[in-house]
Amino acid sequence: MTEHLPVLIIAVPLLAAFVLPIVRILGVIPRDIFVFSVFIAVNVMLMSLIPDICIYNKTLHYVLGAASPSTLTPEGLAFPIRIVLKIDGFSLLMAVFSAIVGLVGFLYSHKFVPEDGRKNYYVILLLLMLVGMIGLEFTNDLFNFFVFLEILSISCAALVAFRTNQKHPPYAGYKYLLVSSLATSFFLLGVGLCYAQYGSFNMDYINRMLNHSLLDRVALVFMIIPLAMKAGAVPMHMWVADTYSEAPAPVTAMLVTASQASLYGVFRLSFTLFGNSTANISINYHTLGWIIIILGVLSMFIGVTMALVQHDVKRLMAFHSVSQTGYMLLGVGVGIAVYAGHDGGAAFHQYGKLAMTGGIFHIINNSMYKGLLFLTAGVMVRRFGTANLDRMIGMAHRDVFTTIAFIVGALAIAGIPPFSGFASKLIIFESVYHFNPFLSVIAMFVSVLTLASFLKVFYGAFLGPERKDLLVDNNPLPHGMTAGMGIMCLFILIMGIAPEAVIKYLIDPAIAGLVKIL
Amino acid sequence: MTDFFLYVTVVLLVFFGLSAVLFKRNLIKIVIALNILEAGVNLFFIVLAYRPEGTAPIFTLAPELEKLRMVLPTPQALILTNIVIGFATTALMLVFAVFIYRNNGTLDIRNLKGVEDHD
Amino acid sequence: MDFLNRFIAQNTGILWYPSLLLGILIILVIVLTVWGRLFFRRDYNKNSPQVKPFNSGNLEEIDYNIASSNLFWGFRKALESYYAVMISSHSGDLNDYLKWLAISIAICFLLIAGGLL
Amino acid sequence: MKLASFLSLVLITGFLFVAINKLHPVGAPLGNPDVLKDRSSAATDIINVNTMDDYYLRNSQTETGSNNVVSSIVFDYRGFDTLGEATVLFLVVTSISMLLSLLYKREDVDDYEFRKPNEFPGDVSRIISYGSYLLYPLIITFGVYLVIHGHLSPGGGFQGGAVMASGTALLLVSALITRHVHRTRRIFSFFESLGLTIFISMGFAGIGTTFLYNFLANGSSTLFGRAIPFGPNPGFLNSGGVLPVLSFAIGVEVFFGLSIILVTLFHVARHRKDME
Amino acid sequence: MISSVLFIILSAVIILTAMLSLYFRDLLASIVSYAVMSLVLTVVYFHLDAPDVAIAEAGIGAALTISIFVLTIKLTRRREE
Repeated sequence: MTEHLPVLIIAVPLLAAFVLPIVRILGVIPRDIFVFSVFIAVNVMLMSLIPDICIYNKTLHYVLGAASPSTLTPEGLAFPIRIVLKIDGFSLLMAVFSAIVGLVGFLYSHKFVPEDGRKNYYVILLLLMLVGMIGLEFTNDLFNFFVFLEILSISCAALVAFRTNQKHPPYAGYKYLLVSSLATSFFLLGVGLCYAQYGSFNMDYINRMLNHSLLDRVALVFMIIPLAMKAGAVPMHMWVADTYSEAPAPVTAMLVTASQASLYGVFRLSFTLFGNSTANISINYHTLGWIIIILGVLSMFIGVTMALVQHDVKRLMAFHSVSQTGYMLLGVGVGIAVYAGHDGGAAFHQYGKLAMTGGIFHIINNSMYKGLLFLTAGVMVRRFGTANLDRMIGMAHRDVFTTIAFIVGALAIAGIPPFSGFASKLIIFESVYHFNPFLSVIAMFVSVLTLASFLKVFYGAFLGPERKDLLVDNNPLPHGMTAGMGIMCLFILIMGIAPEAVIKYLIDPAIAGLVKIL
Repeated sequence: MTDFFLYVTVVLLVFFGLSAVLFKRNLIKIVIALNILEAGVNLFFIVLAYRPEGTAPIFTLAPELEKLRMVLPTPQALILTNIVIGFATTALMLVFAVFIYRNNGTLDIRNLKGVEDHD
Repeated sequence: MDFLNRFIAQNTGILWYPSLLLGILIILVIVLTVWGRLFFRRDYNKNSPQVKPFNSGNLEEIDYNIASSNLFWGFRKALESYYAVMISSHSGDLNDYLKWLAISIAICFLLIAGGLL
Repeated sequence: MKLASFLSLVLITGFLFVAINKLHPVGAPLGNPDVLKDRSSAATDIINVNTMDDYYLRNSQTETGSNNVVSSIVFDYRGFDTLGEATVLFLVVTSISMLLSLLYKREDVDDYEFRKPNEFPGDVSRIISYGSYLLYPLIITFGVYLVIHGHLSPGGGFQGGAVMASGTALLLVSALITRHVHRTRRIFSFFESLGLTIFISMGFAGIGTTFLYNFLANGSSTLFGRAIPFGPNPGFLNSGGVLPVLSFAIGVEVFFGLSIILVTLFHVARHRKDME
Repeated sequence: MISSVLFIILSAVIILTAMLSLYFRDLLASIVSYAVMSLVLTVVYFHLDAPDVAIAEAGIGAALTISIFVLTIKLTRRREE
């Protein structure tokens, strides 16, 4: 049964989502137990894949509907004809952490979302968002990537607009869906151009047959820039702030991982589809690397400077996720820029590979501490009824656990040693310094501003005297919310204490999967 | 040369769809523009698959095997999926437009700030 | 010597074990608190007027808490022109958001496909 | 700033047009140009196999047992896309019923007394409501025909379901079923998830070899197992293997899903009109 | 040769109705012209030897999209302000 695991990870939550409208007749408790067991099953299945992919560096292929799961191409043909799921280090890494954030999101929203008639639909959409993320990271087929990108976008848009009776959430949902469907239409145009030239949708086959004509470069741009928009790179990042601040807190925590799934798409396309370092490349890899670096640096700076002046705590954290995306783009952009340098990859081995390690490690850290911060923001909004920082004061007196969770998240995002943000930021600073010292200086300055803005939130919401009049609801936190935040703190601490183990067992196989080592 | 004009149609549809999304003010008009963009992308795939002297890829009652030429089937299979996805996105965006009108009373982008960016 | 340490050791010359650092940090914190508890300001007691902030003259109870939003008002005022541009471009107008997608795609076309670079 | 966005629009369409022209000589065969240098005939003659499409045209009848190559691709070769597609539709139906359930509150539905069709003051004339009595069965039979003959003639689950859903739209417009419209939603959502579970359980049924494997096709003695020869043939109903079952499941799901969207939106619109 | 003349006419009609659909200020009129474009697109798909896509475009693209647009306009406003 184990060679069927790749498709089971996608099909089991899908079956659960389809059956849920019928299961809900049994009542609320059986439904919650059913969905919780599905989330746990997905996590367990993904964790069981870690040994043979990350330690023995295998890549799993699964051909859907063929006579046997691993017959990639039928006899005597050079091209695959069915949809192939390919799991290598990078996709498994992203899928594992998406599943963890999914589980935490479901735990958190157990009591956070009121139990009216809409909770069944909310849970279905949560499951399908998880399916969209994991499916996106497992397929090796371009059109299947488009379909899962569409599933992810629609479920995120519907969940963003969950509170339709308030003034702004429907407009935020509209913005998210407009941005996503425009991006997916452009992506489909790029897929059409690729298919027209090579007759197949399989990324590995197209990569083998690539001859870098003008058409491929047009297809490259049509595919990568819309995905960078969905990931929140700067010039196209403005929808991030409006959308994250209107969504309920657990949904925002999963939205961060959803935009990281499209960031995975950017890196997967620029490496597996368009990247072969050996051939004489007419796609100037240096240009592509520099474009991603500029996007990254702009994201970092504009994200954090805009965050510093915000009054709304969720908008502040949304701008921070834009600036953290900038770090990842910077890290991996440096890797791309030196990936196919004419010096035979010496620069790549010296610091390019390290920059990519830092970038990808930062993706994982960001999904952890950014999710935690949004969950604490959910507690703040629930306590004070408003997200405006000026009307929050003295929360530390009551919710000691939330305060500790916020401190862990804020120090991790600023990159303070014992927490996981420090390891990945240190690697990014060191390796980018070799590439271009000025970029590293900007990265450090932005890191300082990050700490400054979270100090502002800590001072505003947690410190100060205990004022009963500002308080909206004072009953203790339900266990689901504390359990969710606890899991996130646990992961941040573990990855902070032992970063070398995480790098050796999780990040290096991911780099091996992405980059065909020279 | 028969389908050169259809490629021109594809490019024009994409151009009009995109320019309307960027310049039009009404939310429902933007949804129509998005549908026009999707129609352009669908037409691109089908014109890609067209072969002048081919027939439809269906073997029931098709001409005999020697003279049988067929059009490419894969883009048509994908466009089936893309039409339904386009419809699904349109339906959801229109429901959002209904709620925007219900809560804010207007459908025009200029009056719908949607964000009190007080600084 | 695992990966990160080999890297750090080469450049900065100090051995860097996070678990070790954490241990030292905890010990330091414990020592400091115990020392502080014993020897710092012995004459402090909790519920005396010492706790009240010195309101320099006006005696009635005022709400002295500075609103958190103008914590960095200096930074905000210094970059006034930068923030004017930034706030106006984040104004929630959908057409302004999406025109940046068109502009970025056009620039990338010129850079990558147009062969400028 | 308007000029910059307009200029970039012109640039995007210009590059797209240049790329399309560089695509391949219009009407020429597909695939890597230097691989297919010697291709004389523009269209894919069904004998030698150079690209994926040639393979589909050459082998779809023997492997999936269906005459309609497009349906064999939609339901067998790329069945995972169709599963994703059915998820997208299910997703939109759930989110629309989630969002609109606020306007669809139980209590204001019950006290909302229904009127018989012919009492509507000037809403719908007698001709339309009785005309739709005649038209509705025809639409439903045409939809069912499309679903059942999906693997023989052009059509399939999506098109058949959409045609039947336009039948529901006709009923809504001609105000025939307003009397029971709010009770239908629960039944429709049950059938929709039933269709979807049939589809995905057919996928799981093939898990012995691989997910979505066509275990009924070509020679298996079951209902749809008849093996069909390569080349044009008059089309046999029990030949598609898994295809007719999947097409039926998708037809059920699309029909009931789209009917839920139409019924919910119509009910909210009708309810609001009466409030004014 | 007739097919290339036919394609020219149909392409012109598609482009015209698309422009009209975006030009009208009355949303109902723009939806009707979008429906005309969708139907002409169905004819084009039929002549491009894609019958499956023609039925899907007619069934979903023309019939159901238009009914959803009309229901939305009923719930919001008709003229574009």
